Amino acid sequence: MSTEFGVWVAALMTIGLFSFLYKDNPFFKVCEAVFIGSSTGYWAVVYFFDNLQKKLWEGIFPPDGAVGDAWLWGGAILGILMLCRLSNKIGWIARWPVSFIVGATAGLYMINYFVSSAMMQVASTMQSLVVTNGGGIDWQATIGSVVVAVAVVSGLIYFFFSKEHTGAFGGVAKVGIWFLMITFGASFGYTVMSRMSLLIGRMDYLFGDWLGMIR
Amino acid sequence: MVSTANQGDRRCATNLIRLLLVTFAVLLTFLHNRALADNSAVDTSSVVSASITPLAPPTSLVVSDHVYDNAERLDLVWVPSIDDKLIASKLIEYRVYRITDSGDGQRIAVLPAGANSFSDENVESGHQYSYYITSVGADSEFPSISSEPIEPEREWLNYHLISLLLICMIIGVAITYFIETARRGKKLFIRRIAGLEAIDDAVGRATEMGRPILFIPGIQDMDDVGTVAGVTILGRVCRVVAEFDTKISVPTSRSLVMTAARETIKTAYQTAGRPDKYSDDMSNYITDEQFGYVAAVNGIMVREKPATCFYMGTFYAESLLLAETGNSVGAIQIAGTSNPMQIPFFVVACDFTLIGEELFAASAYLSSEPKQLGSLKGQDLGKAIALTAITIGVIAATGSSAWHIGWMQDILNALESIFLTR
Amino acid sequence: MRREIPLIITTIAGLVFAISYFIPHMPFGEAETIFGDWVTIVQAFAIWLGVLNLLRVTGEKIHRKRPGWTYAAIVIVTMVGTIAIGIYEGFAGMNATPPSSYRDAGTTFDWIFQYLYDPLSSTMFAMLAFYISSAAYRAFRARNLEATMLLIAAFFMMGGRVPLLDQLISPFTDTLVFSKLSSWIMNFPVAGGQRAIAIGIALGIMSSSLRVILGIERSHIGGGE
Amino acid sequence: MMGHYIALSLLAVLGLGMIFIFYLTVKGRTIERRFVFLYIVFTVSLPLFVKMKPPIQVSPEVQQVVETITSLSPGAKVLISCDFDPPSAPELQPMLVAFTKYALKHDLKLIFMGLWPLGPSQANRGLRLALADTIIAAKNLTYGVDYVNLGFQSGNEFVIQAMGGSFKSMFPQDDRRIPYDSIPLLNGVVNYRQIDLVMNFSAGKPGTIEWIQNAVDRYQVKLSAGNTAVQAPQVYPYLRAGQVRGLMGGMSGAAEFELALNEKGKASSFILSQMFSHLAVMLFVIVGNVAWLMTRKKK
Repeated sequence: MSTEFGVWVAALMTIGLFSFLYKDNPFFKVCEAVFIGSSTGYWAVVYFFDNLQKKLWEGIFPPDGAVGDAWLWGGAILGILMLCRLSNKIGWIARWPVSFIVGATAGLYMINYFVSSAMMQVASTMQSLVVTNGGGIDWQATIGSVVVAVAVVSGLIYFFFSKEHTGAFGGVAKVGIWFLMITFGASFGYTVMSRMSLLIGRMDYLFGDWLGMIR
Repeated sequence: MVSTANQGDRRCATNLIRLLLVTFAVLLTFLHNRALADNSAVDTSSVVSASITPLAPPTSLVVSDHVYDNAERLDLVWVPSIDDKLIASKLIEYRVYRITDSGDGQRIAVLPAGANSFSDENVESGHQYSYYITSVGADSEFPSISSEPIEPEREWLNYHLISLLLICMIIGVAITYFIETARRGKKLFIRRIAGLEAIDDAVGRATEMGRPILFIPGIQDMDDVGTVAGVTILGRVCRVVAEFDTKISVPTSRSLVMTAARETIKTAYQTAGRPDKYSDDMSNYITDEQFGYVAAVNGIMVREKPATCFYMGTFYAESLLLAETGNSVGAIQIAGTSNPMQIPFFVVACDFTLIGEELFAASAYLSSEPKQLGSLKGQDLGKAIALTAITIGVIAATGSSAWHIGWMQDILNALESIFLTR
Repeated sequence: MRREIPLIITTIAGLVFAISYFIPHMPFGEAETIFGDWVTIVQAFAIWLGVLNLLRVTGEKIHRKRPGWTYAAIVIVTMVGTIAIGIYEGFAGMNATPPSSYRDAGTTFDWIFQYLYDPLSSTMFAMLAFYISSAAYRAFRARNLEATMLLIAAFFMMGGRVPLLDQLISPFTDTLVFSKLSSWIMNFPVAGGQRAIAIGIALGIMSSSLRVILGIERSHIGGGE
Repeated sequence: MMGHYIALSLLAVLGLGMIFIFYLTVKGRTIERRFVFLYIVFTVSLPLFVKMKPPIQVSPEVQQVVETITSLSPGAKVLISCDFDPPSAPELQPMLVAFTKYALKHDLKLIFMGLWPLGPSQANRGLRLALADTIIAAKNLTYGVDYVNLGFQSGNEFVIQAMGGSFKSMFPQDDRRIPYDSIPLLNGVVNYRQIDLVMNFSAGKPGTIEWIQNAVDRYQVKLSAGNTAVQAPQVYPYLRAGQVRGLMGGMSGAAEFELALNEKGKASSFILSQMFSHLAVMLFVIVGNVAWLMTRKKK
């Protein structure tokens, strides 16, 4: 069993949150409050030093006395305008920095996302359906590339809204929904794996780090 | 990149310029060397001891900025050393040295004998670079004259992205065009969406059973497109609800969403001719906190036992918790979300699920709002381009690799040069 | 004015980032760098806005003695405590020789991270494991063809990614059939399906970004036509 | 062998429990969710006590990561972006630790950073574990020369983007507040061009996909990645397109990675729990559906 004070605190906090699974209770609520408080505080400190202090303040006033970057003032002003949201009277002014962020994100995403997730994906789908190796046909790879091509095309057709899903078009769309379901099924399986990993991590902490029952 | 002819022209022109520059430089160096020789000035050979064979350094080194790039490349050309011979050459290799901002020379490349050009792709704008090249023999190294310092430039157009720009423009223009068309009142066709008929049945069922309907518009704020689509669908649901006179409850996790929901419900009741039946209690704000909101909604479900639950909007981990509770109280559940990670949970726990973009299509279909309809149409055009390109590309790739058909390879190359932006 | 200025800001910020992809030349490349700096700074301010907001909301709760105000008090105490400790230790470490970080092992702030923040946030998400299990038992039904296909794919994935199904057939064969099958599903049908989804999403993002930049979409500044 | 028997008897106990649940469910008495929770606690924790070498095989996508890493020559500079926080640590931390150990043993130069505020803390924890390794401790590595932690910077994908121009603009000082220019390891490192590989450990957004969009496709960076299981399926199309070189998905990916690099760690010892928990979920789905079909037929 651990003799470290911190490990005990951590273990009790873990149990406190898990107690909600049985029933809502004051112990859970205390742990939840500590969680909200400590996490908000943690993030605030990280942003304070790594950004506001290190980048903004020392960027404008370099510690070695060099000339600072005057452009950073723009960011500082936008940031301060952001804080105006706290006031009901001049809260509307916070729309300026918000517009800036929304616009910048839109601009960056519009092209970058399009390049990586559309153009590059279209380009890399243009593969030969028949894959040969040496003299003969590599059947495994051939089936694979046929499957990829069919999945992409039929999936896109399913999400095509300008034409009714009838006839051959409807048939392809049907294949599309099957591939989409396989895709979702796989991500479902992976999600289970992820969540279970988290639980295993916690259990390992309780039985290993705290109680010392696992070596 | 977009047309090979164009590129050829350009290359031709640059080569011509380069040739002129080189000729000019050769002349200059010649004169310069003559001058040096006349003054019998100290040159590099004096450093070299008599025991090693002297080698002539390369001459006429010209460094030029690479065109149409983001200041990331400088091109070097030179005339090889006269000792660089095909047979029995004493010259083994050339070494390229770079001086950054008048610092010390740094070796950046070693090239085999016979080389007369090099591209340094490791430069930055805002720095001055000059270069010298050495002839290297078995036991000696002789430097050329350093080139003039040059700074790589950021050009006006990143030329190899021109096809990307074109495609972006086509889709962008199409979207704005369709939005405008829809605004002018032209009807744009959108296909029927499977889950939508289920809405009427589900509302009818709640009426028969005399139990309420629960509508969850996601946990995001009104700036999220998913939430907007959810609230739009709420309008349609409410029109049926008003006709059947069923009870509806819309708990929200953002106060702005509550305001929007109330407006929507009110309008729906007015449209259905039942403004008297509307009350503000139909939509309530609960809390911004994710799990707090879920706990409250689950409480509502267990107490009121709704006959039908709608989940339309943007959902995260709560999708699972909501759908499971709804299932356990025996509700018919209809969901729609664009978050691919949460779709699986809705598909297996709900009776009907609008998958991904179907949510937006449903919302555009129901509201016929120009903004939504136009975007959807523009995106469809994008998909049509992608589909065509993939189909032609796959056929061409198959033809060229399996049956070695030459022109198919050309088509494939052309398509790849358009879509591969690297 | 309250509406026009934000619209202009949105458009300029968006255009700079979109155009500089194609035109890295002055002034776009430079503007992109400067705007990028600004974004990071505004985001840091947004975090502090959240802190101040939380202080205000919980403070009001305590002041009015609303239900659960004691828990609100715990929130404030832990938050202010964490911030005070972190900032004190950060500045102390800055002036020390050799300089150290508030994040280094052995600081009180690191203690808070290791024994409060870490276990609490991990546990919060670990709870989902329980909910998934109970949903698997009570809600996940093969109620139609689509759901059935989804569940089957999920089955192979759960059983194939860990050596589970392969262990079951190990008396008969040594080849890891299910592990290979799950890898195949991921690399071909799933990669294809995800690609179709990704292309769709990319187009969607493009059109909504375009609407934002052109000022057609205005919900972020309070909506309305 | 002993472990095998314990595992089998465990399986038997849990199996009996499942049969009992099945019996009750079919009888129409859906058991309360608290019992399901309890059952999961047992399935997850009991295997933790069993020491058994899991029969895993390295999958091609993990193999690709290993090949990318092993192809680096000593002195190569690797940028490691830790884009995750404690909740995802059970999946990603083993990958980070295994990688760090391997890299330090093979004299790679490591530059850590984080796009998530808590990423650098995770990096420090991983480093602490790796530096405690006897072989690595014997090398007497120095901070700033062999490895460095740049810390966190806010701005998500904008940071990746800006680093394409210069690292220093985003990280004027490292985590210990030493100015960028006075760190020997970073001497000559201007931007991605001086980096031989970017390793990304990602639990969401910003993460691998943002690195692909803003660094790989724009600045031709070489990228390998470890992802949480939730995130991994979304990365597969990019894996096929060659935009990312290799992918480790979730805890099983981590276990395979540990196996391939021969750096046994946490993931390998967790994999049995993972197996049992998956089995439980699969059985729950079957039990629930069978009972559902039977009651539906009756109606």
